[in-house]
Amino acid sequence: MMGTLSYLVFFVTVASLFAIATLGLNLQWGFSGQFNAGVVGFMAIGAYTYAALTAPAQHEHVGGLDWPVIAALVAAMAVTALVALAIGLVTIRLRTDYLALATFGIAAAINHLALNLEGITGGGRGIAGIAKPFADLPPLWFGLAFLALAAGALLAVYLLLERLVRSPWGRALRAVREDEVAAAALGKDVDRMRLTAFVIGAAPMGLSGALYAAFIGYVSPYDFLAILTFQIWAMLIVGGSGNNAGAVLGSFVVWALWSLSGIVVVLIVPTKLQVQGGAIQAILIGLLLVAMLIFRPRGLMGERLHSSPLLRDDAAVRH
Amino acid sequence: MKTRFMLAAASALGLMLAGNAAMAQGAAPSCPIKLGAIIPLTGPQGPIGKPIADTAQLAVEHVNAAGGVKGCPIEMVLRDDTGQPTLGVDAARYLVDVQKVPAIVGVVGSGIATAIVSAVTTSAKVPMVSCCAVTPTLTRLSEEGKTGGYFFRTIPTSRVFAVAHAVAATDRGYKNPVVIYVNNDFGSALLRDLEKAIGTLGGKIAGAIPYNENQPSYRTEVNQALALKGDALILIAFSQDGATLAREWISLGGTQNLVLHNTLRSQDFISAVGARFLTKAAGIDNAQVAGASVDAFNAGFKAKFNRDPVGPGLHTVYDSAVVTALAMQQAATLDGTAIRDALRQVQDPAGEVVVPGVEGIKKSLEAIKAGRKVRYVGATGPFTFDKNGDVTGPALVWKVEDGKLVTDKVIDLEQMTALFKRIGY
Amino acid sequence: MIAQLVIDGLLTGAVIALGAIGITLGLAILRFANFGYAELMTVGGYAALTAVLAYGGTGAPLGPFSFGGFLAVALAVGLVVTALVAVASDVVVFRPLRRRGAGPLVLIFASFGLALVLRHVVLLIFGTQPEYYSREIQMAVLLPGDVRVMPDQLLVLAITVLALVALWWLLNHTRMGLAMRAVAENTPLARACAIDPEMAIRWTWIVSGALGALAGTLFGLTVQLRPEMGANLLLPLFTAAVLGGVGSIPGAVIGGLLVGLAENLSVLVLPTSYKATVPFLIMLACFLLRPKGLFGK
Amino acid sequence: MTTPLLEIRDLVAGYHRDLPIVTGASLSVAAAEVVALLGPNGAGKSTLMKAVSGLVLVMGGSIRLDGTELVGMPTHQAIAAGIGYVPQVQNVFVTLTIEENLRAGGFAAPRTVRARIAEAYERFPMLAQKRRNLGGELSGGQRQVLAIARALMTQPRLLLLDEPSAGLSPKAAQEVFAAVRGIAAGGVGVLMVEQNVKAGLAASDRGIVLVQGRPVLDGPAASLAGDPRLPRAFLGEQVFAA
Repeated sequence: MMGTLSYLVFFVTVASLFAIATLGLNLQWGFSGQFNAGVVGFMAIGAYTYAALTAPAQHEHVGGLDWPVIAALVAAMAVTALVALAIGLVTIRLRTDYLALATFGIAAAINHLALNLEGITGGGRGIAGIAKPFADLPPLWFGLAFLALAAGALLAVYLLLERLVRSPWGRALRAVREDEVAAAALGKDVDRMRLTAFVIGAAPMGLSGALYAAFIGYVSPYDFLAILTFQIWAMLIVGGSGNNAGAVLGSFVVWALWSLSGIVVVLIVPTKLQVQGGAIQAILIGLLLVAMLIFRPRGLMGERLHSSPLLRDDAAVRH
Repeated sequence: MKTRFMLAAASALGLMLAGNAAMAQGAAPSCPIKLGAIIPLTGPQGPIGKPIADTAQLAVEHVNAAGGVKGCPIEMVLRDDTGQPTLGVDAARYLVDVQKVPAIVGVVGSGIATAIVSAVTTSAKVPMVSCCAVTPTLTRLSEEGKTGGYFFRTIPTSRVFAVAHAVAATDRGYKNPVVIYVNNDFGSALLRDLEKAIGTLGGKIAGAIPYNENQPSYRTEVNQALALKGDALILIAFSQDGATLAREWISLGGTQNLVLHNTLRSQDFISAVGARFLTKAAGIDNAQVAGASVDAFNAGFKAKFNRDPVGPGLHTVYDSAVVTALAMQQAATLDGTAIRDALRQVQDPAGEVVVPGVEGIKKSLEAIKAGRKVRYVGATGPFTFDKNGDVTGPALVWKVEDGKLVTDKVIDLEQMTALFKRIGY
Repeated sequence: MIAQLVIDGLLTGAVIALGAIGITLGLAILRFANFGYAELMTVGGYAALTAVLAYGGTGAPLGPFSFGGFLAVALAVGLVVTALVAVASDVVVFRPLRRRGAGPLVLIFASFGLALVLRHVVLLIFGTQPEYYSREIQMAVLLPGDVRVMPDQLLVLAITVLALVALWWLLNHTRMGLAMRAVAENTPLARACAIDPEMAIRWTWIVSGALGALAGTLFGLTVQLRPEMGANLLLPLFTAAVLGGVGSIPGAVIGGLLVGLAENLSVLVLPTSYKATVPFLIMLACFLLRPKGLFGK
Repeated sequence: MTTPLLEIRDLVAGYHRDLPIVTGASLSVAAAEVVALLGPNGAGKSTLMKAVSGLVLVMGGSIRLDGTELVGMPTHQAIAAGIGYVPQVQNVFVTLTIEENLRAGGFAAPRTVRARIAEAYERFPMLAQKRRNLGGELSGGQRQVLAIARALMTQPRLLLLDEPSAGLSPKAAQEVFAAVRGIAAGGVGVLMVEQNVKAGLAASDRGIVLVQGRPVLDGPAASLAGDPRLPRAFLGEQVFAA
């Protein structure tokens, strides 16, 4: 039972880390309609910033700065937000599917940089020995303490974002999402609002990456592959975009399905056929997502704050 | 709305607990003894992962046919990491916490092995015996005491490969080989060691071109390498990319003086490239293919899969599973620390030499039970874990004759050690 | 060296161009960025492989080429199977979403999910090891200027040109082509012309599926077949389509060639390990300087 | 009046189920008759036209063309059933040539397309001259002509024109109206939305004024032009149907 508890603690910690990134994505997509297909790039920036600031010197140049954990976490968020600002200034005016392509490409480029900028990222060797908070505690206590940290961070991000989307700024943001032209006519500086949402949304992604680095103690380019972006998106869609509680719920459900389906494969598929199990797992997850989009488009929870339903059905008629 | 959230959350939790309950039923306290395995079955490393998983399963079958450990059969609990470290760590956590495996074998990707060592096995005090992770980062972590001595691997570090490549090239009189290498931790570490080794053995690398994995085509890289006009090509590449690179190199008129990495030691590679272009090719591997221990493994493999055991990681994963099983037999209790210490005890230089295969394993299990010391000489030949859990093993040079892989030369453990000294590693 | 890089760039660009046409048709007519499109290339390549395996090879090699005449039959099989898979994916996934009025981003996400499914179905059936239509290696022929080219590649170039001519004819001289162009420009007006947009959409899937199968087979012929081959080509394909301007077929072709050239020529100034980043850099530059693409309206 | 060609009864239509824009309209158009549909901005004129051609949601009522119910028919079927529709903006394909525009217009009847194109060229010689030009290269008036010619390709019995004179010079508008009269003379019923009340009524047989989604005035064009209730209706005052 202790083992199961320990695994549950681990599971909830990892899901919480994902949920933090999903909340950031929800601000970008759910509340301001920006399709960021490069979530993993922002997580990588957060993780590498944290790693570079806390890990001991290794390879040729990396590390030795020994920043305290909290300062490094804050710095990771700040650096991610800055990078997002630079990217946003370039991409903010793009139509949505181009934005998706641009961010998808940016994540790929960030991965290439991680692999090639050996002096900063350690290249393919990655960065090991990253500062883990509570590392001196016995394993189960470490797990619980880190869970508290992850859950605390999740709660803080959740509360801040909830406040933000309920503020007048948040309402204006949704107005922009629904009808850019109308919102612009009402005097809202649309580009600026979208850019702000993009940058604020990127910061939790950086935090998520940094906490992941702190949890595992090691980062490498292989941690930040495009599939992770897909996973985060799946979490948001399943949970219900435009709803912060939904984003959190979706993160837990999708991560449970993702890891659980691996366990189910172990349990029900004979060992001889298990090598095919991985493919079956991916197929099932793909089908689940598509089915979700078709049969339950608003996700498990859907959007709470109602916006004009007019545009959506208008589109339905036109098509 | 609140209720709906609670309901959904509760059902998610319920799903997980149901899974756990199902597992708990299967987890009888003593028999069978579980052995964790984490191997990529899908994703970019899937092609090499699948036969590795099959071979690990073969090792477990051999142990069970030999009577099992402490009278219990071993059950291998296999998880797919898909090449994603997050899933690798999750799999390790699950194996350690829920399945309560006392040891983990397999683990192919260096990034995944490092993440698991860093996040799970060291703190859980569960030994990991990797078959295939070659990264030097893990050696460094060991030296810094960050693995707690719970990390082992049966695959030699990149230096053994570097020496073998250098020997294969210089033996054939290549003075200016060009290197195409995979742009990752393994490739760049190997390149550094290789430059040193070839320099010592009387040659000089004409130039080295890195390539990124999973590109649609490698024509540019091949053209750049061709422009360096070396007298041979040392190809350090994984299986699929390696076939593409070798095909493009040959068809663009590159020299057929090839020195190939161990990941390309497979019939698939030969048939992908064509045996007639490989008559001058040489390759390297870390395994010793002569001697009773290797023959025993090869025979067992052939009996099961009806083909020769050629391919990366097959010999090493067999050894990682068997040596772990023997250590379990040796250890007083099935706890991680006891197994960690026992892993070295079953390599006692003064012990009775025991070998792979059902018969060999049966003998060793009985010897251990009787309290006698054993020295496991594995599918890769004799090997010994050093203080960092690394092995310096023998290596071999192979070539292709009549479309078949044959051994050209063996660099045994003594020669290897001498070469290490000469090169100054 | 430069001449070689230019030729290589054009040859890789030709396959990218074929795929990019499918993407650009999708962007113009289906109105979303189909991230699953590249998987249709994989499906097509493997469908042709299935035919080759069933026949026991491609037959005796034709002239200087690496393959025999049966590859033409296999290609036809690939075209049909892929077009069917493309239409089926529309019927099962995208049409219900369109009916519900889902935005383009939901469609994009659905295409991500579908890509995951298609890729792993291929993986499940064929395994992960690389496959070839013909294992014959052919020697490059030396052209003037110290340029080496393989006969297969020249054939690929010729087939690409033929496919483009056929596509041009289809779009400009058939009812289907007219319907597709009308829907691409102005769907409500097309409806006012009694053109059923659903029919145009179905034909778009068929045409782009067939083009994808052709690109996949040609890629398999000159490189190799792997379950992830489509996924690895996604970024260059989209770059070419965006560069050319959405909906512009000549644009997609030139975009494809430019991406191929830029990737290959980049090694003159950048280490090869950055080569894969080049399409992305082009895309970003294009977004900054000419958001509507080189040939956008 | 004989049996009307188009008969609309209690039509409720709009873009969203909860937000009807046409709120219970009844009107009719006879064969060979030109009817001007007038009214202030937002009265629902364009929405009513789109409802007839199946481009918006219909929540209630009926639309019959020669007795055939059109409600529930997808646009392309309504067109095939005898409706010709010229939208207000973007009413030609700018990336297609003139001839291709006409070909698209005749999509539902491929066998007669050749003959119809010849007819269109005869009726509008300008189109014949520019047959290989792109739609985007035409002037505003020429586009309107092309749009009407395109809508005639299926030989509709009822032609719906949404503001055919918008953005045109008075001279060009006159030419368009003349063409419309010629079409009606051939037996086609025409329902056209017009902003320009005077010119619209001058070109029509009858006028209907729509306010807040319902017709409030309906009468012969000549008498309606001088009706004092007309300007009041445009100002949104309560007026009652005669």
